[in-house]
Amino acid sequence: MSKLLNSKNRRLDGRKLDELRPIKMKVGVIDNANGSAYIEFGRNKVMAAVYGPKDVHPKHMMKTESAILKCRYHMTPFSTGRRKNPAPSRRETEISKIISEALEPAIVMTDYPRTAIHVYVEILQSDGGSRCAGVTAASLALADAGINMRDLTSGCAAGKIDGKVALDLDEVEDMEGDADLPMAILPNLEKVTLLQLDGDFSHKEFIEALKLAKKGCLKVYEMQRNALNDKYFGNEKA
Amino acid sequence: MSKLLNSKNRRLDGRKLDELRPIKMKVGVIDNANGSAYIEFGRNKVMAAVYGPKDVHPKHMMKTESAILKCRYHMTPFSTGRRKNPAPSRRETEISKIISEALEPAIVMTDYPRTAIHVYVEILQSDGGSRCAGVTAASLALADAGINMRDLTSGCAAGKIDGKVALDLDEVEDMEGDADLPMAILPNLEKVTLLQLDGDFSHKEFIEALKLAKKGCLKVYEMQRNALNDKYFGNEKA
Amino acid sequence: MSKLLNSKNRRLDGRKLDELRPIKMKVGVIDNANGSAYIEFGRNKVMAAVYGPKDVHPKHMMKTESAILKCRYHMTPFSTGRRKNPAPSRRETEISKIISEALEPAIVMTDYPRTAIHVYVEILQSDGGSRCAGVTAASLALADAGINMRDLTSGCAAGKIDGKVALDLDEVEDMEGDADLPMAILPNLEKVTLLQLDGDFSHKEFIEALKLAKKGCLKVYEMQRNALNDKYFGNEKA
Amino acid sequence: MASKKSLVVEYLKYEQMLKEISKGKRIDGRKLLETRSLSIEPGVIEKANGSAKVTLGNTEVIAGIKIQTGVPFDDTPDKGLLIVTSEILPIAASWAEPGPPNAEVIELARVVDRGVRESKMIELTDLCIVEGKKVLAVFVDISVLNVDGNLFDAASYAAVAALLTAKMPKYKIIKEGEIEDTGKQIPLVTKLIPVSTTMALINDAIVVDPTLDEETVMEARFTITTTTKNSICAGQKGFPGGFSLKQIELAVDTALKNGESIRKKIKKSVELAKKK
Amino acid sequence: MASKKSLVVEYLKYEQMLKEISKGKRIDGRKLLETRSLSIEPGVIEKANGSAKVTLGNTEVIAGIKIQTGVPFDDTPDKGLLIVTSEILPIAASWAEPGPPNAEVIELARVVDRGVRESKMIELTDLCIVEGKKVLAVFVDISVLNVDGNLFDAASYAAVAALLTAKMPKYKIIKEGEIEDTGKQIPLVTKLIPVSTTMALINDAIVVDPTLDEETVMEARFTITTTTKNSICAGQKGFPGGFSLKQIELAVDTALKNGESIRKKIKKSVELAKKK
Amino acid sequence: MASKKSLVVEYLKYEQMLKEISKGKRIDGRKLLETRSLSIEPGVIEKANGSAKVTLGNTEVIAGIKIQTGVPFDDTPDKGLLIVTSEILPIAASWAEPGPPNAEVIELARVVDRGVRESKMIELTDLCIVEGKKVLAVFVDISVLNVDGNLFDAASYAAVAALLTAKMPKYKIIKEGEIEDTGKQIPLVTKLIPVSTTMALINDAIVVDPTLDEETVMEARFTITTTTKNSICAGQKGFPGGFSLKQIELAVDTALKNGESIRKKIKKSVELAKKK
Repeated sequence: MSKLLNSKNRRLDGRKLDELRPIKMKVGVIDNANGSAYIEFGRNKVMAAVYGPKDVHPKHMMKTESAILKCRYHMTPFSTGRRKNPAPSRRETEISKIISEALEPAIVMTDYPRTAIHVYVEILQSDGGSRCAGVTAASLALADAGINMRDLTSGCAAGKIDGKVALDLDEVEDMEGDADLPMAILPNLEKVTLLQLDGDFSHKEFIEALKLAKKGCLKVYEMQRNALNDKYFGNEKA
Repeated sequence: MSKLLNSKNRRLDGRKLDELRPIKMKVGVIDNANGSAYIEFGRNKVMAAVYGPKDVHPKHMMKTESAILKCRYHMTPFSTGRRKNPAPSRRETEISKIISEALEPAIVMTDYPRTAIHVYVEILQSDGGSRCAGVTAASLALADAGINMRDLTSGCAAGKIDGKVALDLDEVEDMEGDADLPMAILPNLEKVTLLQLDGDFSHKEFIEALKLAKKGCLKVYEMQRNALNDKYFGNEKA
Repeated sequence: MSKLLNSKNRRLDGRKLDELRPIKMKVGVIDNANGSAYIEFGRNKVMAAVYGPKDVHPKHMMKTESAILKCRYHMTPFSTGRRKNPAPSRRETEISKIISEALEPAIVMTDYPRTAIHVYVEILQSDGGSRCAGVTAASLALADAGINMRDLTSGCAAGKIDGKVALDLDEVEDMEGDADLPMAILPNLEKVTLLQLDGDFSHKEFIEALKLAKKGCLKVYEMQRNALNDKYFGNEKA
Repeated sequence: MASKKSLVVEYLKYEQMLKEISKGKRIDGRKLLETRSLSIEPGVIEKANGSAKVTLGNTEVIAGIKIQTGVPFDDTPDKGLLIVTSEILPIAASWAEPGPPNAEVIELARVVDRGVRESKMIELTDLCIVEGKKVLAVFVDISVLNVDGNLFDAASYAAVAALLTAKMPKYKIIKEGEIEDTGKQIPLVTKLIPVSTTMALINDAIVVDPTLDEETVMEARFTITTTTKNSICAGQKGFPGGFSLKQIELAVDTALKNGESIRKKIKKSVELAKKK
Repeated sequence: MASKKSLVVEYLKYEQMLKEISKGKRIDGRKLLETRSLSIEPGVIEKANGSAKVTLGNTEVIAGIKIQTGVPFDDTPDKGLLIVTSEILPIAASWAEPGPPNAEVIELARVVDRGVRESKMIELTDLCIVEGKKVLAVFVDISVLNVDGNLFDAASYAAVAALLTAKMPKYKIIKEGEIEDTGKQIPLVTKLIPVSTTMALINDAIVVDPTLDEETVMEARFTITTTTKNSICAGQKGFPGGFSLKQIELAVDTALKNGESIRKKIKKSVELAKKK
Repeated sequence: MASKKSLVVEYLKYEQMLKEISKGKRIDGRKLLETRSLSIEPGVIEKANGSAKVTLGNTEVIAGIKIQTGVPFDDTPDKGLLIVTSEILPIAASWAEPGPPNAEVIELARVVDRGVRESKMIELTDLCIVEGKKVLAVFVDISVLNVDGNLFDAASYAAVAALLTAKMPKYKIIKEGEIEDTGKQIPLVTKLIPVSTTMALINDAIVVDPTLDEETVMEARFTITTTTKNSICAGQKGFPGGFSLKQIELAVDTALKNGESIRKKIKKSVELAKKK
């Protein structure tokens, strides 16, 4: 019987059920990029960069009334437990798509007609929750690139381990646990723009997890604001 | 010693040497397509659809004096005994080419300059003779799409089993038999537009098989006409 | 202990340390090509052909002030000890690049603006030193195509076997030896345009090998001149 | 997109669609949370280990099952393999191009896969023959024959009905490491029945089982797969729009309710097919 | 297509070609059913297990054979493998691009393969080493060096001559499942010699061994492979035109006759090569 | 190329760069044979078997090591595998496109590979577990994070530092042919330390460790990898220009000297990392 919680409902790494892993964020980390950010979300290490708005290739993908968003979520071969084959996996293709769809509603796409905005998310190390860390980093990179945005996109998962709803599962909890619910929201517009689910939730647990994930996203949003302030207004915290 | 014929020259499924398998044809089966048809040729189940005439991509393939014909013969992964790998096989590439070349002489290509006509043949279940079933279905789909045609293309194979020339081999007969001669003709123009051969024929047997295959094609042609009449003039047979 | 030299410093095939393998060259061997050449360099058998100057595809690769050079070094599946997989290998991609870069400085690229010059090197049989044989054949093919050139490119390797610096290693010497230094030069411009190295050289040995390789290249250059004379001035040697 | 209609007609239709939805109705006469007519026909591909053709409105899909021996993954030596692929056949729509699957098609296969896998419909340890060496691989290959919206649900129902009627080869172990196909076929053991429900967000309203026309104007999509009237096993939000928490709660309620009704239809079609 | 000629010259030549053919002649002086000069040189690639260079008019082709161990297919555990590939090397024509083979090149390889395979020239069961585990794989790789029409026949003759002179490694079984290369080479056993004859339909006439110019104007192509003066083992019609039954009968007669004559040439070249 | 600068500024900078170099200086203040600031940080990816991040001026690279079991090549049954790959991540430059590696990136991986392999830094026979059946495969995967010239050296230093700190799984043989992972990690044994030095030829002068701006105007590039102050193990000339013999001799002298100094830095960073 897997035991991810001790008698006091503490998790293997000592966290409470509603506690996030330690998170670090830094904006402006890639010299060549128009915007970039680095996040550590527990042991996840993620770099995101934005290039653009720039010309669209191939031409027929250009939209006359708005920008197009091209997003790639990619794992380096050394980022996973077993080495990841460098060829793009179906999983990466799917996550690229949903991250793109989670970011787009936050961007004022019509401000950049006939252009492409390229968002690249690189997972340098993954440990459960890399898509939420990735979408969060990507949103910071977009802001850093000076792209007009209505809101940030802030990501965080909730899940279920040993029968209890818990925030921000790590890899072991994701593998051995009961369910996972990765989510991302636009905190001010109050919209859920990324939502996936796998595992086994009762109706009640699902609602509980949904609300817990939202709380997590809001905490992540605070940290995103701090990270942007750190870069643009220099109020670095020691 | 394989025994595909009994003492009365009856085949494993009870057919006589010059007998076709049961054949069903239906025109107009894909709602979105410009033309379509479904055929059961024994246990072969084949769907064909036509899209076009439409714009040519990439542009440099466009012909100023006639249409171009693009044809794909494709087997679904579940259509074969062992699962077919979804990647296109060399066999499918070759058959796509010869089906295209069997259909083209029946089409008035010069009536559609600067356009492409797309013909798709999908093998849902294969059981020997799927290329002949496919070319037959494709020709019906072209007619259903209202493409100007000089003739239909009607396909049927002959072969050799247990030393005897026979019509329309099924999969077991093809594998265990001596030779196969898939063919398609333009019945009114009296042209052979598809012809392949593998196995072992004497000169005499070859000529015999050729003539038998032609008879099969003519029967298939009759059924094609009936199927078109069924759709366009409603004389459904019970 | 591998023994590539006998007591008199003779190599397995009887050559002295500074001796080339037997070399044959013939210019003008592919009827369709604008220029072509065939070389046997020991057991290496190499064919090279040039097509162009011709239109550039895709267009965006075109240079308005000069030609572009496209070079492919390719091994036929039967050219190697074990069969070579027909898919292009990373090794072939690298060698294509360095051969292209070894040829380009000899060509008056600005004489052919907005065009592409295609150079194809086909290794029909390889036996150590095929890149040097390839670049040598390619240079002859360029000359045969009438492309304006400042110089020929002449290739030859030196190496180290059983601790001694030696000219023009064959496959066994390359595999069992200590080091290899493939090189190509522009003999009149006195430039090294191809240089690679692998193995173990002391500083002194490296300088020695460098000079020996140069000597080899100059001998190859003489043979290139003869081969061109043979074709264009008919002084065939019996 | 359907190819035979003029752009003006299309535009007028979209106007009409949005107007109707704002009044709680749909242009094909359905209510917002109503699905289209559904027909499920298992057994259409006799040579496959299992198969089903699903017609959902004008959307048509075939799923075929092949069960063959394979090698387990290093980290799950006692588990069989489940591989789900999908292709929008080029016969299915004018814009469907042959070739390697694009992101939309990969997502389709992965969402169907997630529903089947996470429901634990199939116990993968049941598919082990020789631990670490030989297992059964269950291939679920989905071919879309005609596209008129909501491929996710049509593909999912076809896959599930095909699995419920699937048979697998029976192997026996002769001696250590060597196995033999007995030539017999036994039913694939299945447990819960996962049912997906896909909803579109149009003009701030949730509509169930969207048509292609509705998908063309939807802002976002949400698919929820349930296994019982109180259990959810998979979910997937798509398209560049967002849902409020309230809308997500409505969607889940709807999926649990619709799931029960579709589950009955699937069971019925499977029972009918087994009687034949 | 040859690259060095102007379009006007090409056009005039085609006119001339059609005129000559209507008079039963060809512009290179051949009769309709006459082949070009043929040279077959086995053994050109010493390091291969077998090889041959064929020159047919200006068309030049090399085939190389490699024979290596491999794993048999599940459904033919006692049979070796025959794998035929072809490439039109980019040195061979201005329009030949490097890259994965297109449909024309795949057809070329498959028609050569069919001729060899269906003739039963090689008994695949001879290539089995350990049933179900280890067999010999015979790779026939065809490289086209210069294109001037009728690649099918040139490639086929090169493949056949290379196989007739091929040697294969001799393996012995040490203990169950383990084999050892003895280092010895023994001749590949071959039986019948398949010979293909390719014909073009131009202006309703059949011409044998078409040049590239003739292929540019032909309406249809037909290749027939024979194994004796009375046996046919393979056939392939190509190009978007059609033959009458009469024309097919003429083609078969021609192929049987031409086959006998080419078969002698192949045998002679192989005998010469073996004496060396 | 850096994307944020106007063409005119670029052009003026190039003029300036050439002028400075003709005076024996460089626009970033370095001398011709001087390298940029170098930082080496091993252990940045804790879950890898080894890793290092290298910053060389503004160029940033991470190398990660994974060591897993694999199958040896037929012709080297007693040797483990070394596989080096590289990718210029699309975050690293505006022109870096995702997708299969192009010739430049393949060359980068192969030159790093050659340095490591030819230095015999790793004894591949140490990686054999069961001869002919099971060996360890050492994957060195290089990800470029930011491009500002001289990727060859940055990638090489990252790969070498990652290997020097790598640990590998310890296997034991249970019975013939069957192995078991003990769960323990032991250090990868390494010997000599290969150090590459890359030089650019600009205006007939050799400059060490070129920036991206310098690479944009260089005529040729030369990389030399040394293992001691008197041993050279690998070399690679690139770009369409040529060197005189004199220049090559200068380059080799420089590489041997620079190699010693970089080798010390690598050793120091590795020792520091091991103490942590």
